[in-house]
Amino acid sequence: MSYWTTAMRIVAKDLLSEARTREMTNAMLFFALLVLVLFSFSFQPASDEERRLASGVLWIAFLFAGMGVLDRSFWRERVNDCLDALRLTPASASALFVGKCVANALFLLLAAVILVPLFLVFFDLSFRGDVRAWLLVLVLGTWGLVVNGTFFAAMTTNVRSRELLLPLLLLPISVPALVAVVEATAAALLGEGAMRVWIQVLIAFDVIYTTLALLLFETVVEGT
Amino acid sequence: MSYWTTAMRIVAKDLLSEARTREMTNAMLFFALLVLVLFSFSFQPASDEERRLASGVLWIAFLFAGMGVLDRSFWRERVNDCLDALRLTPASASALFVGKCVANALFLLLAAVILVPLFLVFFDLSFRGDVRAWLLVLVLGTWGLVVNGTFFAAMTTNVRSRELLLPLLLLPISVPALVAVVEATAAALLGEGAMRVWIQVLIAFDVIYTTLALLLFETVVEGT
Amino acid sequence: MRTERALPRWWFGLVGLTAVALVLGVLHALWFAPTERTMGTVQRIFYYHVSSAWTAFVAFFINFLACVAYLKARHPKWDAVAVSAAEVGVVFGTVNLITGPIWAKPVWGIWWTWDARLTSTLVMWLLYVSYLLLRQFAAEQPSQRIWAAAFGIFAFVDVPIVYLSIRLWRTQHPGPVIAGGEQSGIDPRMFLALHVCFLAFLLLFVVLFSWRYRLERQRAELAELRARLHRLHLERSV
Amino acid sequence: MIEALDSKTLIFEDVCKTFGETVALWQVSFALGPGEIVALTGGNGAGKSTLLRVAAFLLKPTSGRVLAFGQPRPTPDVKRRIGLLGHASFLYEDLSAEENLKFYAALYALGREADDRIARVLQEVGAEDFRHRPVRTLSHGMRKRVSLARAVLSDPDLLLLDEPFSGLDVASVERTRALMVEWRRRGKALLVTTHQAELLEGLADGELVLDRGRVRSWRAPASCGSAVSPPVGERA
Amino acid sequence: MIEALDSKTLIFEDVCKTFGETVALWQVSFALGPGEIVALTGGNGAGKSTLLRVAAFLLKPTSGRVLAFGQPRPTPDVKRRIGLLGHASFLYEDLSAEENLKFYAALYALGREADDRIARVLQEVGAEDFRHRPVRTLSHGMRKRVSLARAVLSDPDLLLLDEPFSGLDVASVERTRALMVEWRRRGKALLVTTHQAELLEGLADGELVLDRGRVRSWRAPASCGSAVSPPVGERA
Ligand code: HEM
Ligand SMILES: Nc1ncnc2c1ncn2[C@@H]1O[C@H](COP(=O)(O)OP(=O)(O)OP(=O)(O)O)[C@@H](O)[C@H]1O
Ligand SMILES: Nc1ncnc2c1ncn2[C@@H]1O[C@H](COP(=O)(O)OP(=O)(O)OP(=O)(O)O)[C@@H](O)[C@H]1O
Ligand SMILES: [Mg+2]
Ligand SMILES: [Mg+2]
Repeated sequence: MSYWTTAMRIVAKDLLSEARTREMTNAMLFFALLVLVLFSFSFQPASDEERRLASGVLWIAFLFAGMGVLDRSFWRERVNDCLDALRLTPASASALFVGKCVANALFLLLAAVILVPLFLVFFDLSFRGDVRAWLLVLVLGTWGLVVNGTFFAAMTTNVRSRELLLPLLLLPISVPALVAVVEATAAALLGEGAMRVWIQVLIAFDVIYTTLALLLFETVVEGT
Repeated sequence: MSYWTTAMRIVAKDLLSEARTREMTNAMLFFALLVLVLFSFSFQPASDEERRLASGVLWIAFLFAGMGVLDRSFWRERVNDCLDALRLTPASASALFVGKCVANALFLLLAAVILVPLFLVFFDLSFRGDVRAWLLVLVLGTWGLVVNGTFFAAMTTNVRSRELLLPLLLLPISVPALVAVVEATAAALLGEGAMRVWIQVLIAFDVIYTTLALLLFETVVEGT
Repeated sequence: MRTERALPRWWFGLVGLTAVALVLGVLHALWFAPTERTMGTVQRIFYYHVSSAWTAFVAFFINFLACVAYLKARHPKWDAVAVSAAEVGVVFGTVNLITGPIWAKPVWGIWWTWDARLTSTLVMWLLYVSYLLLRQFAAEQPSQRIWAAAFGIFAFVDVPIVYLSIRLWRTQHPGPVIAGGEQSGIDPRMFLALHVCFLAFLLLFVVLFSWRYRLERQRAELAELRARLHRLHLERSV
Repeated sequence: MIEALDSKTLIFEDVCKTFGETVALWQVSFALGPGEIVALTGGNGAGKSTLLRVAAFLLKPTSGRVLAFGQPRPTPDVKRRIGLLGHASFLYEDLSAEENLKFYAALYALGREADDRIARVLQEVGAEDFRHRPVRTLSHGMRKRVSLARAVLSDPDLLLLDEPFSGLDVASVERTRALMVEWRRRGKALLVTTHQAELLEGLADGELVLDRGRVRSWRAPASCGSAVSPPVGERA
Repeated sequence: MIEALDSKTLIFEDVCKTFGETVALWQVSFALGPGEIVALTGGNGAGKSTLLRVAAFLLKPTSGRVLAFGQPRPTPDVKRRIGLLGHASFLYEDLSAEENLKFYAALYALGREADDRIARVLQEVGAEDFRHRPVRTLSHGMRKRVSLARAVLSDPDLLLLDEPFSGLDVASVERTRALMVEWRRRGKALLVTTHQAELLEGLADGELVLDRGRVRSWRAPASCGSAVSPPVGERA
């Protein structure tokens, strides 16, 4: 069985579990609604300054959803010690890693599909900039977050205080990507400012960390 | 053993578990940092309009932390079916409920203690209005959210699609409280507008829903 | 594995040398260098501000190399190098982060702003604090060192960003004055003062680093002895 | 017959429990009195655990009636008198064995006797040595012992034990059997499931055999053999 | 002696495993060859499960050496040849028995023979009837059967079974014992823990008894009794 097939089996399994319980999808829907309701009281973006802020709000909602996804993603493997069972199989650790990343990225993109249109409609926003470039930003940003998140989540699964450790590691690492996506989104909403440079930052970020993660994953997981 | 002692044992047990793992405290610290970093790029509240907005941002961060607290709070009881064991004991369901509420409220207030100062310092905000009145708002608001959240979380623990149900029920119910806390916080930050009326709304909200929850809790849980 | 009990003589010589260099640095920074035209005396913090940043860069670079070496060789000494460098690096990073705002308040009128340089510096500092915390939290895990090494490599990605941030983006923070191209450049006496300070800080780094490294090795030795003792104890009780 | 039923600790009358399509219990009737041990046996998925959960009022039967201590509903007093050992351990992983018991003792309102009871049950199940270790570090059998301690903490009069021997080592099994004898002597009613019938031989007074949710056979405890109408399985 | 060791499936040399202060395994040495069934017994907390997890390379020993199929590290090929049944079920609750097995079959790279293998192991453990039900609705013993099916899915040559009989009904226990005989015939090495020694009587070729992490006694399988040095417990 090839590397990719293994990865895709992981993705299929996670999607199937999700289809059964719909845990994540619903949690995300909730987040989206919550953010919308809360902000609609105090926030009707009229000025450009406030549109910039909307981009921050959007990404914060997105990130919270993301943390939920990562959390649940590894919960699923911890119930009944399934993670141990995965380690028993001959499947390459990095294929498992890629599978988990892809599944998590899909869930996050799903979150985006729910969140973004709601945001645009409720806050009367529209993309004055390049929408397709922004979609690229979305995908690149999601991948960047997911690669690091999955790596560290896997690394810390068995640490006692992992709930602390995961964000401690993940947050500072992700800051460049976060800045880039927020700035790029602001640029897309306002139709001014450079998206190009932020896309380059994101590409660099993704390439560097994906490479590092693939190189180091086996070592880190087998070390136990 | 009196009603209150039972409730306090629940609180003590949750605090002890938390002291062992520090899961929630850390998750909250993380949320606080995340919100700060994300907003700091696009948000430097200068105008009063933006200060109003800061109150929304603060409460959204707070609410996310709160959802985490509620989620984990019942996870703890679901592992090894401990919730079943609680239902086996003669302790009154409503004492269990009060205990859970108090524990959750304490965790949320802890989140506030972390979040609020960071917010004030990093965004260069200060209370122009009555701080003590605002603290009252904080406590009342927290209680209002927690009472409903705990009620519905307990009610839906064994429902398959609880992840969907919980927010669906919780969100619309909480809207009055949310409006009140956001408006009261804006008033406290700006030093203008009436906090009094919002405090009254919150008191009414808390009294009504606490009474309802206490009256109905036993019925709802025993129904299974 | 047997560490020297007493500190080696060269180390004390190094401490003396460092002391001299630090005094020279103070003299240069406060005395020999000219006062800057627009900013006045506050500008003299510049020498410490920049030297500490550069020393931190050096420390983090050593940490990076040691992390790679550890993953390759799996020898605990590389891990000891890595943790020592990171810890001392965080100390110098802290000096940079403290002197920055002290300078900023009188010059910019605010303590802090979120431009690329300041943010990336803060993030770099946070990363290495996280690195140290990771070691602490995972202390009982068998793969603690491997994880730390992996994270060290992940973290180092931010260091070049800090350095390049004033070159890539428009920042509130002043652009490069050393090796910055055509329009940059400073008075030669300032240049000299800066380099004396930097040298003094580098020496200080070596002193602290070697001390910390020794401590780490001794700790490992102690742990090994403890384990052996525990074993003997168990063998008795069989 | 009415009088006899009145003195019973647990009575099932035509109890059915279905989960969607799955029939877990079908028209189950039997009764259990004080000082009696009834073995509940049957293959995997026969409905034993479901029956115990219904008896403990954790599950409501789809139809039929359950009476514990004469009550159809779990009043606080009834709850105090029922002890359930289930497949799940009912323990908080982050707390130590003793902390778990202290917590439950408070919920059972044991008050001042709590510490004595805890010390006693820990000693009875042989969990004293590891009372201070967090449950998450205990071995399978160690947890099982602590679970058992929790089930009998409130000194209940009706004990519902779901495979109490599985996972226990030989010494613990013997200790547990001795405990059962002791409990019976003290007038408690025991309903015990197990797949190791030999362990209950000479111990159980009656036996209820389930087969895919139906009562295959019901041997009532000798003292009151005719108290209950014959089970459906035999009528059919 | 060297040659004899070469042919062994699993070799433990002076293996110690400690968790902080707790000693789970202390200087454990033994060897297991193809076609041999070794019973691993001992009280609760003796270290049996820990030993199996070390043998499966899930835990690294604190000191000492473990060789499976001559390899000190879990290469993909070694992993494919080891099957572990643990206390935890290793199953995804939301997926059905069959979906679980399909998923693991993919990870074991069973390729085209996957469906046959799955059908076969499901039939062997007697889990065909509920193959399509989500694991979360299965009874305790039903899950255990599916777990066993998962453990033997890749037709491993070294089987590490942690209390395979507990929770199974009488018929399943017999079926499982028959399976063990069959596996031995096919040259597989089995290391089986249980607290029901009688179930392995006449089946096990050797026996390893642990006592608080130490080897209390080691009866090597008859065919190669002298191949391994006597265990520490006997030397002392
Ligand atoms: C407020 C927080 C500050 C932080 C975190 C900070 C951080 C740093 C760092 C990391 C460096 C060394 C990197 C390099 O050489 O490229 C640096 C250099 C420097 N800083 Fe700051 N700084 C701060 C504030 C200031 C202020 C207020 C000033 C002056 C107005 C200033 C002026 C300089 C100068 C002139 C350099 C040398 C640049 C070069 O030639 O490369 N910094 N700073
Ligand atoms: N929550 C549930 N949802 C759906 N079906 C269930 C549920 N709980 C039990 N069942 C089904 O009810 C039947 C009886 O299950 P039960 O757990 O009572 O069996 P058991 O006799 O205890 O078996 P075992 O010996 O394996 O423990 C089984 O078919 C099981 O799958
Ligand atoms: N993760 C862990 N952390 C701390 N201690 C542990 C851990 N796992 C096992 N132990 C301890 O190691 C010892 C051996 O445990 P193990 O689970 O191997 O026992 P066992 O022989 O399988 O017992 P049982 O028959 O109860 O299953 C016990 O004292 C146990 O508490
Ligand atoms: Mg059962
Ligand atoms: Mg075990």
